[in-house]
Amino acid sequence: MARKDTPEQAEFREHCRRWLGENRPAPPAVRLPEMAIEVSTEDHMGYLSDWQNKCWEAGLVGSDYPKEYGGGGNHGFLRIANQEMSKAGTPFLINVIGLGMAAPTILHHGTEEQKRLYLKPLLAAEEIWCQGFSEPGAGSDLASAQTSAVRDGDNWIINGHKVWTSLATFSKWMILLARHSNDHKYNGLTYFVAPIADTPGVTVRPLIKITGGTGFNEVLFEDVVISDNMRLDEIGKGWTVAMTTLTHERGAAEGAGSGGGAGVEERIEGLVALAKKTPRGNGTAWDDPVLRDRIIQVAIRANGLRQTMRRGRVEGLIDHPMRLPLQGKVVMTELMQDAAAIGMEIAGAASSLYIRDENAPDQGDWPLGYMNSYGMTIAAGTSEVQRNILGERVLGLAKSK
Amino acid sequence: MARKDTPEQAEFREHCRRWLGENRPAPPAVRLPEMAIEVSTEDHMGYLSDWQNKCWEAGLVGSDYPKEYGGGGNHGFLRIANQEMSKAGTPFLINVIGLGMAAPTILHHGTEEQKRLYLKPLLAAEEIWCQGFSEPGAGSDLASAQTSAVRDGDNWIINGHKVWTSLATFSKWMILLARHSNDHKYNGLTYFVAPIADTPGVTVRPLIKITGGTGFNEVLFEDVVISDNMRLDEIGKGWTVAMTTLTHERGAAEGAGSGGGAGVEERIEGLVALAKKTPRGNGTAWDDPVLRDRIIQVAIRANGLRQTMRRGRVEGLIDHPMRLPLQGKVVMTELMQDAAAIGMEIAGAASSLYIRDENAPDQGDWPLGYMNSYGMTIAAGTSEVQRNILGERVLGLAKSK
Amino acid sequence: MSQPKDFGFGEDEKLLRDSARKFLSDTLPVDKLRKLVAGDHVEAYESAVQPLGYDENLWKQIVELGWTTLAIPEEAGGAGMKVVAVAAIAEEAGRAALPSPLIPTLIATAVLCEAKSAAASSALGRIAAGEAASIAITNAQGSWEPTDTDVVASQSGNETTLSGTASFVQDARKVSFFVVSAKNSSGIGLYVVDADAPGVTIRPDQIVDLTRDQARVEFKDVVIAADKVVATDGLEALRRATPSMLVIVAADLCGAAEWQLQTTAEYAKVRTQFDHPLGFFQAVKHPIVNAMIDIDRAKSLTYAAACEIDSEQATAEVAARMAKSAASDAAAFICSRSVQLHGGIGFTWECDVHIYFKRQKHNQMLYGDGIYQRSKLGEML
Amino acid sequence: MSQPKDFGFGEDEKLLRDSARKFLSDTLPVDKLRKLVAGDHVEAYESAVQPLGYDENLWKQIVELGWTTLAIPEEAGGAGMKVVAVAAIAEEAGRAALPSPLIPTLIATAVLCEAKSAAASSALGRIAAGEAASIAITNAQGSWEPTDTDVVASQSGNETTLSGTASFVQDARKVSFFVVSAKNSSGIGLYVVDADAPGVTIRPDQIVDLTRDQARVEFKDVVIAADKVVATDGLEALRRATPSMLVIVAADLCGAAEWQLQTTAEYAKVRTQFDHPLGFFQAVKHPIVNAMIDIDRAKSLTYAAACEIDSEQATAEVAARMAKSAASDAAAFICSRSVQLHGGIGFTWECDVHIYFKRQKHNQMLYGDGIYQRSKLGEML
Repeated sequence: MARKDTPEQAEFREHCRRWLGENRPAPPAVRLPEMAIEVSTEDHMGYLSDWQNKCWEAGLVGSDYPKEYGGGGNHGFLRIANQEMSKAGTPFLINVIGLGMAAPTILHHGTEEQKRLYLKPLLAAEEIWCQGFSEPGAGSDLASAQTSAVRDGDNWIINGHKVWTSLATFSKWMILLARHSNDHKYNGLTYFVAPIADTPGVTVRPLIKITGGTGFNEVLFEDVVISDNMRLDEIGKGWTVAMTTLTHERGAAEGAGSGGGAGVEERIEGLVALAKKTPRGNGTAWDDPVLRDRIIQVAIRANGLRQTMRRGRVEGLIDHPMRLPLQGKVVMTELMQDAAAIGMEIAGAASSLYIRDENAPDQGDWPLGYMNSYGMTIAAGTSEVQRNILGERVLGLAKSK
Repeated sequence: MARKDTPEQAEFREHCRRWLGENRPAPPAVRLPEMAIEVSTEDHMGYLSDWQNKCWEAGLVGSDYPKEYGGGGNHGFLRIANQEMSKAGTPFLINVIGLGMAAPTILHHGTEEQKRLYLKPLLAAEEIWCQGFSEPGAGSDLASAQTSAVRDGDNWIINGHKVWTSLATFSKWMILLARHSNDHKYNGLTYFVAPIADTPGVTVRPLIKITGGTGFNEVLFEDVVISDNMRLDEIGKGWTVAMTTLTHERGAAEGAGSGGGAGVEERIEGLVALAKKTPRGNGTAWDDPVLRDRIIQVAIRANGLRQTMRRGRVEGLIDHPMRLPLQGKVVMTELMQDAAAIGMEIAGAASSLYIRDENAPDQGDWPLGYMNSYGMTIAAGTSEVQRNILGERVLGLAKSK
Repeated sequence: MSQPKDFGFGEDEKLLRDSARKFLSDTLPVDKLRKLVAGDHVEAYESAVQPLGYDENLWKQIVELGWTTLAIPEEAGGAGMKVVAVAAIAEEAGRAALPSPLIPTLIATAVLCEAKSAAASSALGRIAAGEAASIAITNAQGSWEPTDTDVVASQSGNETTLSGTASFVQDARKVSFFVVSAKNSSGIGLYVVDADAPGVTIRPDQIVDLTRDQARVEFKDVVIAADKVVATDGLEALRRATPSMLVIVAADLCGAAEWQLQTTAEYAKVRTQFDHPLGFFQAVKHPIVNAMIDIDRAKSLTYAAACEIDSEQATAEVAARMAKSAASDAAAFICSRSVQLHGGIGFTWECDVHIYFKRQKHNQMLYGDGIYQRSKLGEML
Repeated sequence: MSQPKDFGFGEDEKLLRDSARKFLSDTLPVDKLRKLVAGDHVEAYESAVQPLGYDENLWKQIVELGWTTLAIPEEAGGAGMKVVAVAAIAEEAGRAALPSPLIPTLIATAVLCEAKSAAASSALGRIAAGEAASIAITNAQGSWEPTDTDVVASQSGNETTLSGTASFVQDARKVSFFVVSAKNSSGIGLYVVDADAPGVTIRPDQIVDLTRDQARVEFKDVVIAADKVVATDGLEALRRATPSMLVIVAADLCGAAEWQLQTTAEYAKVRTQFDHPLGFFQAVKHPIVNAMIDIDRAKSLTYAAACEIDSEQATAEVAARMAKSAASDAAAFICSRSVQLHGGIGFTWECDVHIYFKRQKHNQMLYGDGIYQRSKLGEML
């Protein structure tokens, strides 16, 4: 059954609509990237953290968090705020790792003091967060993390190398998975919130992507001292805490507060528009039945994804509680990838032209989007790992590893 | 470098051509099935064993086997005979398991007595052979065979259940993989040639295929006594001997003496012909660009397979000795499967019509062929197992099991 | 009309669906189904006329349960339920691979509902009273275009007669009347013809699918009474009914595909090779997961399309063609994998998977496969 | 002429190929390539004009080795070797992702060889003497049809002048002359235009591929001397040269794809996750195997097509389009898997796979991707 708004929720929805209608910010001088994790300039960062701050002030961010931690103290408001922001097409929320991963983890595993300390500046985008899970030797196999945390009185000494840390150059905090013991793969992990801005021993270096763009970073820890009160939950519970984080990360693929699924439908509309404007023979690429068949295949997948999200909320039409939610990430990211590949096929010769070429179709967005799509099918659990999870948790097949 | 015929080979090739031209048999009253392993009537069996016998008498079968075992005692003649039979489009050789699997295994592992006893009647199609490897619990994982062989003086007592034994109803002999010891998975296996016609304790039962057709059988052994001189190679060497058999089985997919690759090209020609004769809108299915694109995709794969077989004999253009030979089976069988599926799409509504319906396109061959294709992608090492073999033996990737 | 978020699938629909599922799993478990349709393989494929392989008693119970009258308006004696409820029932029929004239009767109902004439109401009344029906609108070439029919209606004074042959008529031997499309002076007319009317000959096809029958139905100067002329200009009714036809078959495809998925996953859990259950191997696990994703897409699109029909959206045809395309392709994939991943046993007559495989290949093509639906969509987008 | 079983790939061709492979792996190992084309990512994509990223000295050695004169007839100063030898060299260029005007020069040679005129011979002589060339025959829309050009040749008395712009000209900044197609009163003419001729402006594109350059070449009243008119009616020459053009790019695709395959397989051997090398997992192993199968098909078809051109088969165009279709699709697949299976590292600039990925995406589309080739084949079969 679809959730119906309660009277309070209906009122809040109305508030969101009105406020978003009245407060839509003017676009920035330079076009924003597609996603928060691609933001790489101070200008964009300033623009976007201002916007999130305003949204927070208006009660559209953190609406379901307790008031004492800077939230609105409501129930079921977050979903409404996200829906309305998505509909309004306002800019995405910049503190995406904070909102999607750090905040729920802190709320679930943090001490009272930690919740009071970290949540409000996070929601208000006063402090940006990043994630320190992946390492050069620990990609899909996160639990093999080797970054070490050695106890030293009331402190911990951190040494190691984290990679794929989006937003690290702008971040004050990192959620950090580290190894306090080599005796056990999983139980040897402990979870911290680590300060990384202006911290002695921390080096943040941008990683250059296949696209030539930045956005990802690597973060090196050399004898970095952090206080034991920055530990989240017990020593040895790091893997459990990380699972909380990852559960929310997967949900985040549905686009918590950041436009979300809209990206897919826009991509498909863009594909149809590209085909219709690209000359081919005496007509356009849209007149090529083979290309059109491919475009319609992805259009059907895009609509299927939308209807699956809708069905996911109809209790009577769900076969297994995790079956639809766990599909979102792999379905969306592979769809985006395939759509971009078809865009390149439509562009043909002109797919060679890149983002600074004045003749590039859609400003080079198709080759750019195609390359970027691999970030999505690799990060946050590769498509291969996602399929393991689906087979094992939903269909009950034997573990593959 | 392509092999060039020696003068002797050129003469033999000329002999083959002349003989095949002069001795092509009239077609049988009822159309032959596509493959030897589908033969299910006495009429077809008689017709085909007569044909193989004639070919043997003419020196076209067994040409490379030593004279003392009923062969021609030549070198490099087999390939020529197979090529010419394939070109001539004469009926397939019926004793396909014997020729492709039993004979090379006996030649390699048999005693002098065994070779003298078994090879000549096999080549002459006087005695038909079948294979007893698979069991209900041992499909892809052949080495887990449970059929037991218990030593009893100069004899062995066999108990067990073999499945997928093509031609078993017509066979005098079975190559049999059995377990003499449970102590070791691989070294516990021993290899026999077992008499199965009119043998006490042996029951042959036809298995009905998904198509409704027969051709496969299951063979039950209940306290069947066979002499120790029917053991091939040493006790405990069964797996090694089976590997010899399987190596030849894979090669057999290239069609030793039985038309072989021609099946693929005929399939594709049939597909184009079907599309061109199937009305669709104001034209034919061939005018549908999406269907045509699919047909041409399989046509390219078919030509690719042919050219790959050609390249496999050009030493300078081979990257790894097993890389092309090991591909043949999976590439051919999946191509046949996909082609048949496209045939059904072309036939559309009429793909529902089966082999005895007078209106069925091509006598129902497309749904029949599609269903039969799964026999090919499952038997003789499933496509999944073939891909493991390719990844492990050719590319050196870690074993998956 | 705006669309309900829950596709209009509320408590009533859930109750109906759950009870249908229970009824079918109780009365037609797969071993009973196998005996019914595949018990004797020689008879199934080798006898001159294929056996019907269906249980008339079970059919009577289904009629009594009211499944055939779901979509009939209350004024014509039906339950007047939504297409989403029809889809739910069709999905259960697919899940059970139910041999019966249920699907054709639901489709004939959709056509008759759109015709809105006295003859149509009268025919709906017959269905409401328990009769089964099937549409006869396809020509010998198997064209899915409603303009293509090989039947001609001639008018002579007040008398209408039909001549010609309708092909690919579903479950023709299980129904008591046909809704026939025929070329007439106004275009395409729709006529009710009793299966046993003089001049009607049913010529059964030999088909692959064991769970239904199919026939060419010949009409030789069949006289049509005035009260059986559903529409003299019936093309619009056929077009308006198309989304429902597609959704019903798509739902059947989804239900059967779900059975194939679960059965294959179950086999991958219990079958061990190389010291592991099959599902341990990603070459088995990942295709099954891909099949699940395909099926979920098809299911979501099917309910969305049903809901669009119910809420009278102009885009219902787009939605329905998307659903049929997705469902046809999902079925084709799980058909292929269900046999392949069952290995040797999957290739045998004794394994149940072939029964669904064959029904699905039939459904995949029926009223147009994925390529066909997408070519129609290309004209609409 | 009947076709040799070995594709005409004999001892000479093998020697040539083996020495080319050794030369490139010695002089342009992948770390050197990376420094050359991707050493500075800012420059690669952000400077106003992309750096050429090629080693002129290496190019001089290649010219001295005679790779550019392979296909030039002996009477025009070349080696007069077969297309199968050209394909072998192009495959090695692809394997090394060689940044150079080699591929365009081989293609220009194929066009000039077909033109069979004094001007063509003279231009071939220039290539034989060490100059590089590129064809300029594509319009702004990127049409691959030889009838489509945005350049016009006007005749005024004895003087021919060219005006207009050729787009998607490969390696335009590395060659000394272009073979330009232009509309004239007889249809499509072919003209030799020096890169530094008055009225010629080269406007570099910003492209994704780091291993080549591409430009629009503008012609403003460029005067063509009579001895540079390769053909006033050049359409047939372009058409006859098409199979060679396609085979050369297909061979480049195959060579680069083989590098991608081996590099990905190697990574799957050394990278460990979940206590196993990646290659243990069938979700990694099987896609790599599928890529290998695709690549082998493309390679076989490429050599077969080269051989058909050499043996002057009427079906050479069919064979060449099959080869380009298979090679484009094989490249698209291994591109996708090489990045995905390298995981996080595959997504970075520092990993070599993107250099090949980008060259391959360019090659995939060049002179038509798989869909395009198959649509042309559809007209021929």
